[in-house]
Amino acid sequence: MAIAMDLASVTSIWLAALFTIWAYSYTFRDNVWFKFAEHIYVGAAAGNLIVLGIDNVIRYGWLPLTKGSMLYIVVFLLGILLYSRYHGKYFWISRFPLALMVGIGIGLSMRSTVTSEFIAQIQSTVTMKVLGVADPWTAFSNLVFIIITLCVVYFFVFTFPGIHKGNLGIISKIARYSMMAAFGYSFANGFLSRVTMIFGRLDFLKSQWLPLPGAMVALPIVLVLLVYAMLPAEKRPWPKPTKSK
Amino acid sequence: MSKQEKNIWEKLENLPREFLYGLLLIAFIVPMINPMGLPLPVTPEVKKWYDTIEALPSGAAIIIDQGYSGGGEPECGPFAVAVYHHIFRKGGLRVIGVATTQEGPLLWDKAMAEVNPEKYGRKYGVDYIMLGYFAGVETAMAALGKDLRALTSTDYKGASLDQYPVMQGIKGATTVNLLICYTTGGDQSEGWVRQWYTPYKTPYLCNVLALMMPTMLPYMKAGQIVSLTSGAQAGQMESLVKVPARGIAGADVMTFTEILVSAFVVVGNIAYFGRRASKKKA
Amino acid sequence: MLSIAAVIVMADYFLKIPGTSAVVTDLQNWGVILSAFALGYGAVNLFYVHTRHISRRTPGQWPYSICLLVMLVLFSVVGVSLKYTGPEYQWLYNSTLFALSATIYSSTGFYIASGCYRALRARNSEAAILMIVGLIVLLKNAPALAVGVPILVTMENWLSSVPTTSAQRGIMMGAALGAIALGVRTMIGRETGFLGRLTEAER
Amino acid sequence: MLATGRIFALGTLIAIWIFALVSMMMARKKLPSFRKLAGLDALPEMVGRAAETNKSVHFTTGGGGSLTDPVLPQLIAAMAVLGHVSELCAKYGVRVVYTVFLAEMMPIATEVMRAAYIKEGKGDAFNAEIQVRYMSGDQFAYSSAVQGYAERERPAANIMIGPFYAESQLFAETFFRVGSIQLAGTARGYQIPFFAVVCDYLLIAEEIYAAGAYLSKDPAQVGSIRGQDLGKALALILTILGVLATVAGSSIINDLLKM
Repeated sequence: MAIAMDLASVTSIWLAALFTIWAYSYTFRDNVWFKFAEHIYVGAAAGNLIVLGIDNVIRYGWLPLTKGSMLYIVVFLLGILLYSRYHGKYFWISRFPLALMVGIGIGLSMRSTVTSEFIAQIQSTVTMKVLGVADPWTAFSNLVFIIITLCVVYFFVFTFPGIHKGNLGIISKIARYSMMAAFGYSFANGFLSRVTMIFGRLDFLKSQWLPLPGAMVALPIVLVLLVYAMLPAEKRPWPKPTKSK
Repeated sequence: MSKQEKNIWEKLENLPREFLYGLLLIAFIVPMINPMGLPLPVTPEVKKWYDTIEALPSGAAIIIDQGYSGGGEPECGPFAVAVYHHIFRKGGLRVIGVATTQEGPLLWDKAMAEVNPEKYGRKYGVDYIMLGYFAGVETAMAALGKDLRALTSTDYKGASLDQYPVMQGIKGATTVNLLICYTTGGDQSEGWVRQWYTPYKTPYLCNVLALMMPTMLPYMKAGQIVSLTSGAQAGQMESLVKVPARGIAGADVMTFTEILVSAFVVVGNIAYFGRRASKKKA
Repeated sequence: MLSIAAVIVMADYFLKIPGTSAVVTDLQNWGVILSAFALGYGAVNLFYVHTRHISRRTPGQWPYSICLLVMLVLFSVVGVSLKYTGPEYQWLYNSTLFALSATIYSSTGFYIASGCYRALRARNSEAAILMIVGLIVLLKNAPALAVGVPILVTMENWLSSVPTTSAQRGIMMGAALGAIALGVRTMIGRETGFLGRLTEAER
Repeated sequence: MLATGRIFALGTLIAIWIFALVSMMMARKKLPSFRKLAGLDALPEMVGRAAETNKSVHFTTGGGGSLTDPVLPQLIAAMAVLGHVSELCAKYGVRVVYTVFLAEMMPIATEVMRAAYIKEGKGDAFNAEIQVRYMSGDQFAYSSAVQGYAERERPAANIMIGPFYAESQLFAETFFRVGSIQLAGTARGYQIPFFAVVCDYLLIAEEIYAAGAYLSKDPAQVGSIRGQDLGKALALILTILGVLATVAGSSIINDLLKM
């Protein structure tokens, strides 16, 4: 990393490094540095969304319109109608574009859920072989698989409360236990993903920021300031007239 | 509850989070400063991924979905970078980048800066290209499969596709030999199966977050995905490609932190039962 | 309007009527455009709230509000005038947004760790299952440990492919039915609180 | 005319529609009984606690999705719960705050909440500016803003229903940290575990869609839930028949599903 870098990359790394440290600080305790980073983030994100939003409008609305799809005038009108909400009397007009959006969403949701989350799931369950498999362990696993799937579906039956009582209660019990196993699995597995992510950030600090001139000096200063900011006002060695809230 | 009443078990049960997080940070930092090169086995899936690319004929076109978000870069990025190294070093392959997340093109630039294809003598427009972001996830995938030129006539910087030799003869899924997707979203990883594998049978390599593995495994079992890997396996890919980077360095960290958190679980339970036992005595 | 859009989108998928697929592509583009327009709501709201904080000098808040608005304006101006694929925007993105979103995303790791400590406890039989499965997975995910103790890998594979996948499948099938029934309710205007009820009341 | 490979799916969809519509009509005559959902029964207690401690109630639908996305139904389901929570809060004089991720949810949520306040006769007590707060349209910017909000306002209760993504882990721990009592529910399979481990009350997947019906006891809605149950019966029967057919060496059910 001894290559001389231009000023732009250096400042970029410094900023990114500081924001990284401040953003992590919240996990320990809320403090003013985090609050600063949080507001920078929200502002930047809002700006970013505006930029991407304008890009989307141009790409998916303006270009087709200039290519002659006159129907797209309607959508621009609808988009503007969204803002009728701010009008005292005609605010209800904004429901039309909203209804259109909801309609598209409902349509997409119905068509994709019924195939991929319902039929396809039944299909791959019924093709599991319980007999005629060479390996008895696989056969057993498949059987367990099918039983658990059936039990969990059964567990969600709402309007026939009788079927969860008495001897049939065992089905709900199996369902609950296997769901707990599934949750335990995913919860613990989730940690692995995050480890690689935290590592990525720490590695950035270590191999990109710290080698820069001055960073080794800045790190302790930044950390001390952070700890100071985390202390409750009355415990601070040096009083400061900031009030929270 | 007064302070005297709090016995050691209760204190242990409610360790302050700052203390736990401090331990966790130490578990990150120690192996980072002091890499010990703990063994890192290469799993069959990663090997299969490597072999699939190795087996591609010269001139083959690969479509790559840079489908992760900025937040997921630390996990998906290292694996993607290792694969780019592999592709560009092997040579003779055409890389067509697309993005199903809005940040994709920006992250593609980031990955390219890290890989530096020029180092292997590969040029933009000749060996690789980025077409840009396509909104609508599955609709976009379907449209790309049918005829990508109907969807866009320019690359992500707005230059016409016709001037680039890499795009010659590329129309849709039928003219592409391999599909790769790096993603942090289930909509993407499953969408490509539905929109590309199902209709066109394009061989599909997929790299997801570790926590998405259980949901995605059935697709690999059914043969719809050639190789499914998680970002946490980047170290293995790096050791196969022989470009050690973030992934290998991260492997030691994984061992340390996972064992530490296992210890958290064990200690938490000991404290819980210890307190129950001491309560019974009292 | 709502139901018509929904029916068109579904018809395109299930029936082969010439022309519908073009209409649906258009509709989906419309969705993207309308969402982009709706983003304006958010921007307007942020602007309104924070300019007020600044003009009223809300203690402990107004300096932050200035930062927020400065960033908002900076990003939009640079992004729109210099194109968001340009190097200037890339610089802005890498120094702030990227660093912050990657960090906040990864900080979930800390929360999962403390969650493991506090919540994975064998309080009853259900919690015990959760805890044991979690522990096996944690241990297996330590690469060096998995090499030494291969049984962990076998156990983890089984847990992943049998109970986890099957339970998730059951949950998914139920959820699919729930989503469909809710769609029906919305289409015929019987879902409380979503557009339908209010129009009636105000009429 | 019909797209091959999707005929059976269309048939199933129509069957579920018919189940739902017929059950809705039948429910007008006799309301079906309902299994208990502990999470929803706890709502009055949660709001009550907020009233005692003079703190607010926080509501969120998560940091993802959009109105034109297949996750939309989860947002609609969340709005039904928000309406009910707002009614409770209006009754007890508790402030409920909905932190908004999707800008297009703002007008919808505002109307839902205002209607709830009006229904309780406290229309004047509703302040959209404070109670419907747009945070950010970026997933993690939204998360960090909500975390900041949690730390500074320390709500007594936190209700999270909707399509959640990775922010679920952040929120569950953060609100635990500030001492909120939590009810969480999502139909996104990846995120349910994080809620299950940390939160006090949990709604699993389909339970969030049924929440509106459970709370409102509206015959039409409860009826459609009965329709869902019939759909489940269909799923169970198909699966069992299919498994038996596979055991017997026939692929008849599988072929049927592939139609």
